[in-house]
Amino acid sequence: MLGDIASVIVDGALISAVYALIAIGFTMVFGVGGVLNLAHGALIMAGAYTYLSLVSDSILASVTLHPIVAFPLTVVIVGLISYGLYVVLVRTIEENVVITFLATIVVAIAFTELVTLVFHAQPYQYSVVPGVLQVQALGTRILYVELAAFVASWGAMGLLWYYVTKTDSGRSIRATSMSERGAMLTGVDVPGVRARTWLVAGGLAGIAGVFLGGIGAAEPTMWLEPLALAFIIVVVGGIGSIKGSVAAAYIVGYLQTATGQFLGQSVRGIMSLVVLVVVLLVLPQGLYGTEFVHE
Amino acid sequence: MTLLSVEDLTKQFGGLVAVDDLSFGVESGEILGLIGPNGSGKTTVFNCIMSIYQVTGGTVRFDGTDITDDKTHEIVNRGLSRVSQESNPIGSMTVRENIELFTFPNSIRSFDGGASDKAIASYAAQVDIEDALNDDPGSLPHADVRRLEIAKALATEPDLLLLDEPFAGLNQTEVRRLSEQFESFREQGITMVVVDHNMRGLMDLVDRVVVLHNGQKLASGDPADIVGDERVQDAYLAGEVSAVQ
Amino acid sequence: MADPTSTPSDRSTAYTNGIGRRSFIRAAGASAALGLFAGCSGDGGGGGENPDGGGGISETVTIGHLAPLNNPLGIGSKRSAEMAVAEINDDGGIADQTVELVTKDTRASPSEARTVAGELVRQEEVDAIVGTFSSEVTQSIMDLVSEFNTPFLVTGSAAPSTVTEFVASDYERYKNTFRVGPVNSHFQAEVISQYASHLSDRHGWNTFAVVADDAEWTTVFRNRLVDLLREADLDVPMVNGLATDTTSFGSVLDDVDEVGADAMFRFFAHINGGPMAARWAEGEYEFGIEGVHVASMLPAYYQLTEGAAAYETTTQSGAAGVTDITSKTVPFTESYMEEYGDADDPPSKPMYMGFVTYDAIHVFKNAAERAGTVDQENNLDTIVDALLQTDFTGAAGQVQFYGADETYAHDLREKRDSDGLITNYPLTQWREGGSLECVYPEGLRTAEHAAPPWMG
Amino acid sequence: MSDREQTGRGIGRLTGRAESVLRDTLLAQGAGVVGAVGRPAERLLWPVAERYNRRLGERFGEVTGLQLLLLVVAFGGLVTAPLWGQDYLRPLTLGAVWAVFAMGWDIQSGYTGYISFGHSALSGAAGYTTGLLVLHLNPELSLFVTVPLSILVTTALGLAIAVPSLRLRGPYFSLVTFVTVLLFYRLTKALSEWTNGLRGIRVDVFTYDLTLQYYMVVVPMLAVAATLTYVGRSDIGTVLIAIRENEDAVSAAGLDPTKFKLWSFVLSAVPMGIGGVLLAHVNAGVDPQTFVIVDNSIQMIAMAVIGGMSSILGPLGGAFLFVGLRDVFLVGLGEELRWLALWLLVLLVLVFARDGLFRLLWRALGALGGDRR
Repeated sequence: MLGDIASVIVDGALISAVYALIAIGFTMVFGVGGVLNLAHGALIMAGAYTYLSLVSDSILASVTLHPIVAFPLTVVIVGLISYGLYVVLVRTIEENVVITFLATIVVAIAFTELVTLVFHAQPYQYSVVPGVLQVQALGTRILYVELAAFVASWGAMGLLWYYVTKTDSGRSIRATSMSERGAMLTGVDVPGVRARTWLVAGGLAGIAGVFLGGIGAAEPTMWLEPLALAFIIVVVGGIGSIKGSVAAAYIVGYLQTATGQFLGQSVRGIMSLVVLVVVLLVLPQGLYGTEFVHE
Repeated sequence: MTLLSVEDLTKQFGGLVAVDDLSFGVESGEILGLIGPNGSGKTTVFNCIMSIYQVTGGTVRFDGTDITDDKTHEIVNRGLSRVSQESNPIGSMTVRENIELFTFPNSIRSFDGGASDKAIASYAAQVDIEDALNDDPGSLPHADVRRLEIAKALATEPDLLLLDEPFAGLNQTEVRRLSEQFESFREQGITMVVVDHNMRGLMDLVDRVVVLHNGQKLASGDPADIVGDERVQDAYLAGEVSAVQ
Repeated sequence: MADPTSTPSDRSTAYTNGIGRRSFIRAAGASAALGLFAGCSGDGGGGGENPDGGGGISETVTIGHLAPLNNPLGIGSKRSAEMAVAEINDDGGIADQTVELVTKDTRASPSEARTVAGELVRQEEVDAIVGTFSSEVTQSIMDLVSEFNTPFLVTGSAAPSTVTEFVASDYERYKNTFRVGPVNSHFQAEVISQYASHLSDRHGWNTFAVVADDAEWTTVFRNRLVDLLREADLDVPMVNGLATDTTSFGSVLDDVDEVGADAMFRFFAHINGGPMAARWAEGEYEFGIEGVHVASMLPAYYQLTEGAAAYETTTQSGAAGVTDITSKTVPFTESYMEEYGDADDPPSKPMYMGFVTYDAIHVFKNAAERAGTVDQENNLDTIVDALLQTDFTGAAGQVQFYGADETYAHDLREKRDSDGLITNYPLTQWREGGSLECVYPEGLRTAEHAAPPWMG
Repeated sequence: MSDREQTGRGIGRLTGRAESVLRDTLLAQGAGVVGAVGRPAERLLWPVAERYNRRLGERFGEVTGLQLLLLVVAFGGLVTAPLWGQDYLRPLTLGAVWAVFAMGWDIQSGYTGYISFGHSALSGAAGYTTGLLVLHLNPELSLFVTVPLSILVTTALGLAIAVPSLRLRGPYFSLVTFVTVLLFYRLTKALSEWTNGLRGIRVDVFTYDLTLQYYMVVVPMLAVAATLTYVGRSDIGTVLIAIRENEDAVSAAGLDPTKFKLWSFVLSAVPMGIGGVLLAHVNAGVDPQTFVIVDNSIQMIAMAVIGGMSSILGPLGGAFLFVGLRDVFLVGLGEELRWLALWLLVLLVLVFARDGLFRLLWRALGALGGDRR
């Protein structure tokens, strides 16, 4: 029992960091442009498959990079994909929220088919950081890749924090998400900010994708669960709030791990849905959100 | 007879007090001016009356009934209508359809219950847009879009009309014409409250003036007296200065 | 486990309107003949080639094949079916008639399966249908194909209810359905329990954890298997269902470790257990991973897991062609690999459904020739009788069916050795370097089962 | 960085321009090519249309001659399908069922702009009500019992979803409906003792006679189409569209938006119930994959988008087009390519023709008839 609680604490801490990373990207894009990007999950998948293609000889025989090179390259590539998605598609339709919303989900589904077409419907595993940490006292083992995911996620969040609070470029993102009109009045290039936000969000999704694929496997359906979780986290935390996302990621992450451990793995997914419904009905603007509900 | 009475109305946003313990009444048949510099809380008062905002404190009575907690559409159906500062006609509908929407009964069983074309034309005619009935609102000049907003409000057959900055963006001729039309509304028995930050334009039109400053009632009374009131002049000066800064 | 004595018999009363059914088919035929439906195209081996069912075999025999083509198992099945048909045609066809194969994609969806099965029986007017991968898909088309009297040879799904709730409970209606493989999961559970005893003898493993997809097909393993293990004096301290979308396995492995299991029997069809194997191998957990794991049947699985699969086992009909189940097993596998080993699309080996489908087409050929007809509309009983006489040596093993009056009517008979151990549901084990060995049953064994080297 | 942004914006602008250019050329060219044939035809047909407009225009909207021709040809084609499309009756039948779904989705989501991902739960509720009644109560239960009950349960579920979730705007509403489907899907598994899990429940087919079955679906579909077209063109439809365009204006007009939104859910749930029952009987069963999964909701949305949201008949056409492409015309492409092509088409429509293909067609035909309306 004590071991169970300890492993819930450890597992929850590890996985929640990745959830937070995904949710932050999702919420930032919403914050600055009002776009609910349902293709965010596809970007996660893009991260996993890009990394896989770069490191594994079974995909592109001519390209096998060391993880140290492949990882940042993946992050950049996924960031650019995200940026391209905004510039080519979303920018032309973003004035219509409904159309944008629908377009991003269609992109996500089309991307799934594309991945299936290219990589077939089989799960690929790859190693990011091999090895395992034995924690005898807790009766559990922690994969190095999980630790790496935790460190990288918090590292990325730290960099992001530095970026949006200490640099002009980042501050303009924050300003825009608080008040687009205000930002515009103070001379912020709002379209540029949006594009940059998509780039950053894509990079974060890329990081998450590499690790989710490394802990699990790269497969064409791997995006749905993280996307649903990001959705839930963002709503619980309050749409548009980075702080809320981090807090909610930990709430949801721990809730999932604990339900899995104590109520059975088969109800793992249901709990977070129930919490979501409760939050929506009781506290529709989430923990830190601005209200999106009419009185 | 007092048609609308606002008693001790207070509205706070977070820590910010937008309307502070405001009380005033509107007599049946009069045109009341509600004036004040930018940010003095005029529009907020309208939003509180119409239940767009929930009030923090105080009561709003219309025709003797407490309507503070009524929903917007209920208030409209009691005979209170508001012309807001922004024009937002529905672009995919013609001017006629935009007006017709405001004549629909609030019933989900009413499939064909709007006003007749003739009635709609007469609402439009009251603000001189009867020739534009088949146009798209997007193609109208600014003044006509404003007029459409008024026609829509008229279409709800109000007893009391709240007009938020009706003259904004209009030229002298248009202002004069609109004032005449307001007079004719009054002849039909419609009571009006007109919000404006520009005192001078209102003076000939209104019977009485309430001046707002920082959410509080600064003065009220006959337009001529108000114009001479020093406090009012100070408030406006301060307001202008702060707006410039 | 599904209870064969429950409701189906009363439920099926609504379906037994045989006369109405037949008369409709006649009516449709007549109106087509009268040219009532002007635009009715006559492609796909239509009525013209079968002038008035006189009972003989007409110019071509059309076999329909159903499989999920978004799944390597389905593709393996399709290719195997094509190979079987090519072989038969090279050998003179069925009673000298050319065989034509029409494959349709079920997309693993019951609704889609109904659509394409409808096309097979109505437009293609097939003489038999083989295939279907999952039980929900299999059962979703049984009403339809029985309506058209089309012989239906199931090759992918193992739920006992396919025969108990259909064939055995309403024989007249569903007698067209046979299962060529795999043995149903009632027997699969028995195989696993016998295999557990073998592991106990070989390694002294006496404690087993059972972890399964939280799905209907594993109920038999979570109940009957556990009972059988306990009857054999083996410990089962843990029986756990996992949500079918499970992707994290840390706590499950820790739990198995905690209860002190010597091996974990996992039954995964929906869940991909690859990441679990990776964690298990990295963490050197002190137990074996055994049981049924569909992903592990992929020929590329070892590569896909970057070698983490080593030492895990799974059952699979046909044993991936690594052992001479019969004299046909290895030659069939080799010719498949010759043809498709380097294909862009997986799988590079037939996989279990491929073996069974390959056998099923031969089984139908033999039965049709015995019956002297493929005219199921008028002679279904003859065809069914001929199928019941089947004793065919296939690539996946010997095929014989249970008789009409037995609990598992028309199901594949399990084969038993002299000790009563079931032999036609073998287990394979991945080895370091990516080779695959058959480790059970004894008669088919290519290597002894190996415990992971990190275990004691 | 900033360079890239410049280029990026350039592309953005280009695409925007490309969109309008493309739309204009298409319309102009279409008008040019078709005009030569279309205009005389229009003159010929106009008297008929005029008569229609006098009698029914009030209720269903006025049409030009060519528009009327389109309606008549489409209607005639549907009614005579067994004569010309015997081989395609199954896709046509499915198309008709999905048309009911797409129209049901449209009257709620398309009109009010409250995009629901939860409609597959509604059709599922209908299917499962029928299935559960047949399985657990009485296999011989008459359609006259199961059909009304199924529709009733669907409507009740619709209201149960709508009442709490319609307090929420925009994406929050979509999210709650999305979650509803996920919960519903998991419930079908969690309650598998009742629902048979993935295997689902068998239901009697209406008939194995495809022609008869087709009519048993097409007739209710046409009834739904006529009813919803009438509703959509009535004051109710206007109010629902006004909610989408400007909900505050609706309040200001003295209309209760909440009441109308709830009503739209009811108007939507009834066809979803009808469609669900039809699908259960056409499919000879209900199972979570055929009914509940969120993919089904997304397909309904795709159909409505292709055809043209908030037009009822657009989604009807969109459903047939979608199912036709999916099950007939694109089948040769293979599994992944086919879906890829389909989704790309949906995306193209969203970007370049967001009013939908059938609305474009309708307008093009109307333009040929001049501005008679």
